[in-house]
Amino acid sequence: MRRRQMTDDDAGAGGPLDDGDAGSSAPSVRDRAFDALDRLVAASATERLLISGSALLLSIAIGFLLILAAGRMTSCGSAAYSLLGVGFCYDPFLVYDSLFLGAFGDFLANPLNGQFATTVSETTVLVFTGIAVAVAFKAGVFNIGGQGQLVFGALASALVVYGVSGAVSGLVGTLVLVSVGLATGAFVGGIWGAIPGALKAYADANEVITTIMLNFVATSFALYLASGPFKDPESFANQTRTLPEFALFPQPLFPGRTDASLLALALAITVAVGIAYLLRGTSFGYDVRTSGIQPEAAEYGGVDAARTVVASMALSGALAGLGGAVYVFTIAGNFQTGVPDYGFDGITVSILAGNNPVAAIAAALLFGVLKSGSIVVDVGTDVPPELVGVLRGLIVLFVAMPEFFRMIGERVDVRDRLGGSRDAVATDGGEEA
Amino acid sequence: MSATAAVSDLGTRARLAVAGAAALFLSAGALALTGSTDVLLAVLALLFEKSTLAAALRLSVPIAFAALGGIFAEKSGVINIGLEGLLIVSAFGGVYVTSITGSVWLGLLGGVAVSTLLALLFAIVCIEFRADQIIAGLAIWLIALGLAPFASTVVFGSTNASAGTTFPSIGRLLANSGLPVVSTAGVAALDALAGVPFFGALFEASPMVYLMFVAVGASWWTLNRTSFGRWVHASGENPKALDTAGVRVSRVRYAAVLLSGVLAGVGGAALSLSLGQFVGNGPTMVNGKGFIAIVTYLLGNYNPVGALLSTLLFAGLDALQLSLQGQNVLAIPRPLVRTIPYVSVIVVLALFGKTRLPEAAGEHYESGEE
Amino acid sequence: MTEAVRLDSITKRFPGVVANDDVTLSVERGTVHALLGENGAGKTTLMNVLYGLYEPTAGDVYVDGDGLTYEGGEEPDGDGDSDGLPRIAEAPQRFDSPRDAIDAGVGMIHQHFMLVDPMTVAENITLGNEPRKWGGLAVDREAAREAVLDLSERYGFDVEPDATIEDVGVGVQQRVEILKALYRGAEILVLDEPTAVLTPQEVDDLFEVLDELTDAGKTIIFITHKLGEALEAADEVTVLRDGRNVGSVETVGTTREELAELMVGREVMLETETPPATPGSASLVIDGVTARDDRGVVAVDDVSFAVREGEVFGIAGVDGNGQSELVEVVTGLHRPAAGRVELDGRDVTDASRRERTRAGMAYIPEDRQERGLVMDFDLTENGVLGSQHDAPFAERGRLDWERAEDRAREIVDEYDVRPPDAAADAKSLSGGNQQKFIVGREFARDPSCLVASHPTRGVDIGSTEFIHDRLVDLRDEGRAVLLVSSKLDEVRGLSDRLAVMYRGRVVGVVDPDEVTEEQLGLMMAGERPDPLPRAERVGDAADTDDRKRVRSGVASGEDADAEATDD
Amino acid sequence: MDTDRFDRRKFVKGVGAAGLIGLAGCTGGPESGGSSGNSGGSGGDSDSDSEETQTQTQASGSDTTYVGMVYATGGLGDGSFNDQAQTGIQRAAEEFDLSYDESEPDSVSQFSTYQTQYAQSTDPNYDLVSCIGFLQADALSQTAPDYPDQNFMIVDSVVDAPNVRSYTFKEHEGSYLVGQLAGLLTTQSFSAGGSSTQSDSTNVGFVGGVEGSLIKKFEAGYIAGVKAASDDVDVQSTYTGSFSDPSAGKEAALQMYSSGADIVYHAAGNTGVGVFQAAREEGRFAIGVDRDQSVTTDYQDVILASMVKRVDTAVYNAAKAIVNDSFEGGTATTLGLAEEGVDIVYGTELGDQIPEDVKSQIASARQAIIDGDVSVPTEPSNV
Repeated sequence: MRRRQMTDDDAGAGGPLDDGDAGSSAPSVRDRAFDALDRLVAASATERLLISGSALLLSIAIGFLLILAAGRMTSCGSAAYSLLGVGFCYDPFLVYDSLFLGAFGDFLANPLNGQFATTVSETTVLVFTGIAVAVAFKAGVFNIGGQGQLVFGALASALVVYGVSGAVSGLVGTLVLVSVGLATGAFVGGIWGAIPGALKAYADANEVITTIMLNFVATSFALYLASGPFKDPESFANQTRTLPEFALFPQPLFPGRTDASLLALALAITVAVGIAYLLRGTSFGYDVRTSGIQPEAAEYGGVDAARTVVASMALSGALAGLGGAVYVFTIAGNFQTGVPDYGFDGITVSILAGNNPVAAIAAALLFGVLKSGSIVVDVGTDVPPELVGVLRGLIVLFVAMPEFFRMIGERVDVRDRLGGSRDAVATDGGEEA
Repeated sequence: MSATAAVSDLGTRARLAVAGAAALFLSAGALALTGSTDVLLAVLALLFEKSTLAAALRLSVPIAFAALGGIFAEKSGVINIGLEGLLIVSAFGGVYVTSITGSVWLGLLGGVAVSTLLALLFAIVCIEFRADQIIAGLAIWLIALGLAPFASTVVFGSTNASAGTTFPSIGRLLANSGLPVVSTAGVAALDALAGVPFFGALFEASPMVYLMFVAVGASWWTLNRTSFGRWVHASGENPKALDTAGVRVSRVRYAAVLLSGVLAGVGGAALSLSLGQFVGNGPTMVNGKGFIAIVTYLLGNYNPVGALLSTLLFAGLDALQLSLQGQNVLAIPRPLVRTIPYVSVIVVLALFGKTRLPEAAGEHYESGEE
Repeated sequence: MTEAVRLDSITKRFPGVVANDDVTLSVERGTVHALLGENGAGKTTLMNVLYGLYEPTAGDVYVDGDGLTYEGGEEPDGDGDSDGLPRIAEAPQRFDSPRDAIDAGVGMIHQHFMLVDPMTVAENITLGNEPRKWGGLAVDREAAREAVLDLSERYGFDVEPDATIEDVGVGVQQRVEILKALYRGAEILVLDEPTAVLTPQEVDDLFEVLDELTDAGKTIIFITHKLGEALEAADEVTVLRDGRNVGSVETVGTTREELAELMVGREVMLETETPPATPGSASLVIDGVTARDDRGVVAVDDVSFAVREGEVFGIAGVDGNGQSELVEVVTGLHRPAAGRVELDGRDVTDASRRERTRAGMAYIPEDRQERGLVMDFDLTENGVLGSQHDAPFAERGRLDWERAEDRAREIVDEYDVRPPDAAADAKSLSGGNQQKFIVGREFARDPSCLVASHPTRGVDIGSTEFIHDRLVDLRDEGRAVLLVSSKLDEVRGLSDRLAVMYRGRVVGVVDPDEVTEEQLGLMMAGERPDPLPRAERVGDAADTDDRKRVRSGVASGEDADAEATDD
Repeated sequence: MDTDRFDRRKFVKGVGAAGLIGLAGCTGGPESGGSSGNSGGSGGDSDSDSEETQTQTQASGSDTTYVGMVYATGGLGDGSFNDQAQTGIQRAAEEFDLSYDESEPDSVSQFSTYQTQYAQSTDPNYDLVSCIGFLQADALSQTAPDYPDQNFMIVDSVVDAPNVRSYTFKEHEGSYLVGQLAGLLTTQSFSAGGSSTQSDSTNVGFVGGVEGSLIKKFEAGYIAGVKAASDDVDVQSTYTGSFSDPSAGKEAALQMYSSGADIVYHAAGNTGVGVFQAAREEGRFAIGVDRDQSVTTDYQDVILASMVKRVDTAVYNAAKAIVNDSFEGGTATTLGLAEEGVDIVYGTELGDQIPEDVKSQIASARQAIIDGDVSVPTEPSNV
């Protein structure tokens, strides 16, 4: 266990150095050591941000090269971009311009433009799946099953709301239906999430595998329901009946759009902040975090490990299911098979956010921009939009290796002159996962 | 030979036996729900069709190779959850190189090369830069998921690509081998053996199926009988013991992860080149096979032979699922029939979840670290 | 005599810490040299430098290493060497890795054995130097077996080459480690705290082995913090303090006191004095507890005793004889296979950790960094651990962080935790300070019963004394204390009654003031010396007529089997 | 043309390899002054893309017609549906002063964004947005009213808006004909190209992609055709659950062949390639879908015939109408056998060897459907 290094008996920091009369230069050395550690601790949040930012920049830089390389591999009439006298078929600046600015549309002229609406709606769902994954991560469980939980949440809420929608109407109807729908989505997603939780807690089944398998099962099952018993008879598509307009999330600010709701985004942000509070400010959250980073200590502290795993997976599934319900009430308007990979994207969101629910809002915005922008890239340039997928992978890769950035940082770090080893610096490495 | 010795490892054998029984029991239970012994008999008949075994063998190839790769990496202490990604890039690489050179064998090498390169990246990130292995593996998957269709679009103009050719059959290989006796006698013998019910499938399989058997045997030998295998084992169980014994842990881990790249590369290229096609839409043609591979080697308790058997179990269920649909044996909607292999995996995992991971799996090791 | 090892002005720095400060050390060939010092004095670091695990910041290493290496599979040529008069290297050597050190003839037996548990003895011994056949395509397992049998015969070891490491005892594992080094042609053997996990008898065996080895011309350096062992086994002792060499002395003509002073840097009281106890009624009752460990092996075998209010009940024994499992059963971390645990008259056998904490049980765990503290949490958060659902910190599921911070500050002040900062992460504290914080937190529960498991393991002397004093204070307040420690001095000094565990059973309960070290040693090896200096029976001291007191009397050494069934 | 294209693709790929090794290599990249670049396209789109690239840089203002293509989620290179649509727009681009941009959404929820992107684009200003696939219907029924001045077309579904031209097809009718072909051939001894039917079994198969009403039309027509040929023929149906899983397609088909099927028809996009592969390995036959797959794939030795669905005609006609200013928004056309929207096309290699009496029976069935004498079901359960 590398976290023990700093205090290991012979690594030097313990023992006699605490003795008042050690009499050598040790106290000052020790003080400096603590100073350095203090700074490190204080810096960890900033550092996290720096690492995420650097990961993003580095990925963009590699993507830049990739675009150039792709531009050499294809052929075209005239160079779209030239560098050092070499022509390239794709212009990386144009691509990034389309990707990042395209996602905001003509924001200055009309902040409520359609492309920005897409960005908002994608971001909203990603906040939910992002915090879903983050909650599980915090409890030390890796929930790859967000997709399945989202699919079931979406399907259930679409069905239930359609079933109830005959009974109510108008603004009251909207209130009732949206709340019922959200509750249903959360409930069903929660159940579906609790299954791998229980399998892990009571049968020791690796959750990475069970959640992946359950994704396949959920997708197939949803296909069966949406193509069979609950199929919209009017449509060729495997989908449930379209929900009436009043059953959808109100979208006061995007006239003419049914898919983007700032209210839904506000709900997502509220939930994210709420989850952050839950984790930090409640006994349950304390249990979750403790069992996530140090299960033995949690057990010592009276945390019921099995129950916490199940509870946090249920919560995680509920959040993903909530995301599914929001997807239905904003983007889709019904349940249709072929739900986009929000669940998987949630993993990247959570990783980029360092599993912090509030930071997940920013990370979700980034991936919302990427998703929305990739469409602009596809339409506006010749560069295959799969590029965005590569960027996503690279970002995750770099975020996974904070040590890389620390090592770069160390090169210019004076503190390091004190000693030659990087062991001590690593003590807070990989704390979350 | 090696197989018998390996299976004599009681733990593994018992696990697999019970796992197989459980899968059968599960299927039987599902059938009981539909309420007919005719159905049960029909299913059993299908299960012992030669074509089911043939399909299981073919479907096993990419999974088994990836699983072998996963065993090496994880036994050495590096959990390689990026197998899926390695399969994806090698599936594309195989098609790409084949389409340039016109040779599937060069294509196979190309797929292996691409996959090994990506595995190298993974190894550097995990070993040199102490990345969290799970997240890095996930990143490898995501990168491959973007990169392969990206490259395919750049080179072929679409996320789907055709190699134009596929692996020759083993019979053709023999016939073209240029060895007069071998080619004629071999082909005749194969033809005769292929006529055997059920097991005949073993004698008319793709060369990749035979390569899979060879790879399983070789992997078993490497892990259990060579120094390198010992080192891999020690590196995953107690890296410090290996380090203090004078073997560089990081080198062993590099070798093991690269080996996982090579093996997964064979699997991925075999997948695409047996069809002459790369399909890069959505989850790509690999479609979770890398993750299934992880399940199979966990179930096989890190034993290559065990992994092969559990791969065959899964692939067999998948093959069975397809024939159940075709022959309309079950009165269950088709999308649900398709979930049989996945549900079985979950049940089996729940029953035998207690896989003992190598002690140091997932942990970074650096020489000199206390 | 020739020099086998010379370390010249070694300095080793870690970020912010100097672990070795200009240490010079010279070891004669064919002798046993003890490296003595407290925990954290830099002994292991120094030896890791010698073994190539660490690169020294400054200083040179010289090792007598000519012609010592040989390829795996061949026989070692240890015996003949003394005539060849190998000389110490002229130029300083540079060991970049253990491999270099091994090649130079240095072998190291670490405190935590460097063995691969699921592999066999022979596989472990030959690891990294496997004899091969078929052009390297296979390990020659027969040759490996032969080599191992050969070696163990030569040095009078008794090991079974095909046994799996996890199935053999600690003593055997240690021999395997030594064989591993010998197999690699080690002329110089470094043993890091080799006796920590051994019974006194096993220690004697080890020392005999060391004699055999030096007779065969090997050089031994052994690291210890135990004065007695250094004096007994070594020819020469070098004392390290604060990373510096404070003196080397021949064992002939030196005294314990002299060495102790060198070690600690001031005169120390080797004995803790405790005022007599005034025990009350039984608080914690262990009744016929049997428990299995994770592998299903019986680790605690029908143990019964009672801890009374106002007494420290000590449990001594070599590590791994069931103490850990017993403590976990008592504290609710481990479910017993049979038996009952009662706390203040209440059956808590099936109670969870949380319920036991609420019922007044505090627990200082054996491993502070795994269990006792969440290393990535700050002290405020750690101060809540175990009480996160209870008043005053929690109210209807909400945590009151202000109160938590106040509590952490109180602990920090009262227990002199440094740095005095409730916002510091637990991992940034030294081991002693971490332990003090845990002690403070558990005491702040105002427990009726405290279970303390190795409360001073790896803790510096100052903190140890402090923690000892607090334990006695708690006892004097009339609380029950169950103390488990493998440090004999500690349990003897603090306990009012002392039980010795061996292989999951309580061998006997004795009066720590009466019992001799030799008797304890025998008990720790599973034997019952006669006559046994019994502790007073609980039934005699406190009110009579209570079933469980009779039972605890049973545990104190009378005919356990006859009465244990009487329920 | 074909060989020429192939060579250049080889060249481009070789360049790609070079590009991977050394980015700054002097090969590939922009060709000086040339207009024959090829930024992609598997189906002979040699020139169009580069023109389109120029479109991006030139100011609009000429009379060029711009078309935005939003493909179905299977993406290009599926060898059937999307590629067929692409053929149509390529033909239009060759014949008219027309330029187009292509996009391949990968999920249903993206359709509306893609449609909107084209609709609101001003550089260039798209004259027509072609929406390929019924899954776009919901999105389009919301997008179209928002952009009343933008012309849209949709294939495989009807969107009721004045600016949308809808085309649907009677896939079941065409499938009926290939079903009859399969039914007739399996009952006799037939061999062609290295494949033959098994004389002792009368058994055919159908491999579908994802279950859905559209694919079921193929299945229903096919089964009806088979049964019309002979009541004794069994039809096995399997869905792989994916349009892009050729290995599942191959396994499904192999299962069918080994259990006696002689001919397998697929409506599974890329998954279908596996069906052809299986047919070749087993020495049996297959039937292609959407386009003449004996031309567009390398499996002419096993493809008896294909059920073509003239998505290309629909796309071409709509584009042509825009060019000629005769676009009729708000109308829906259903293209069946009578309208030549669907048909059976015999394989280039095997077609000649199919007995004439079989062909004439199929021809008369075709006529019967056109005349309304035979009504083909659209649901497998109604067969």
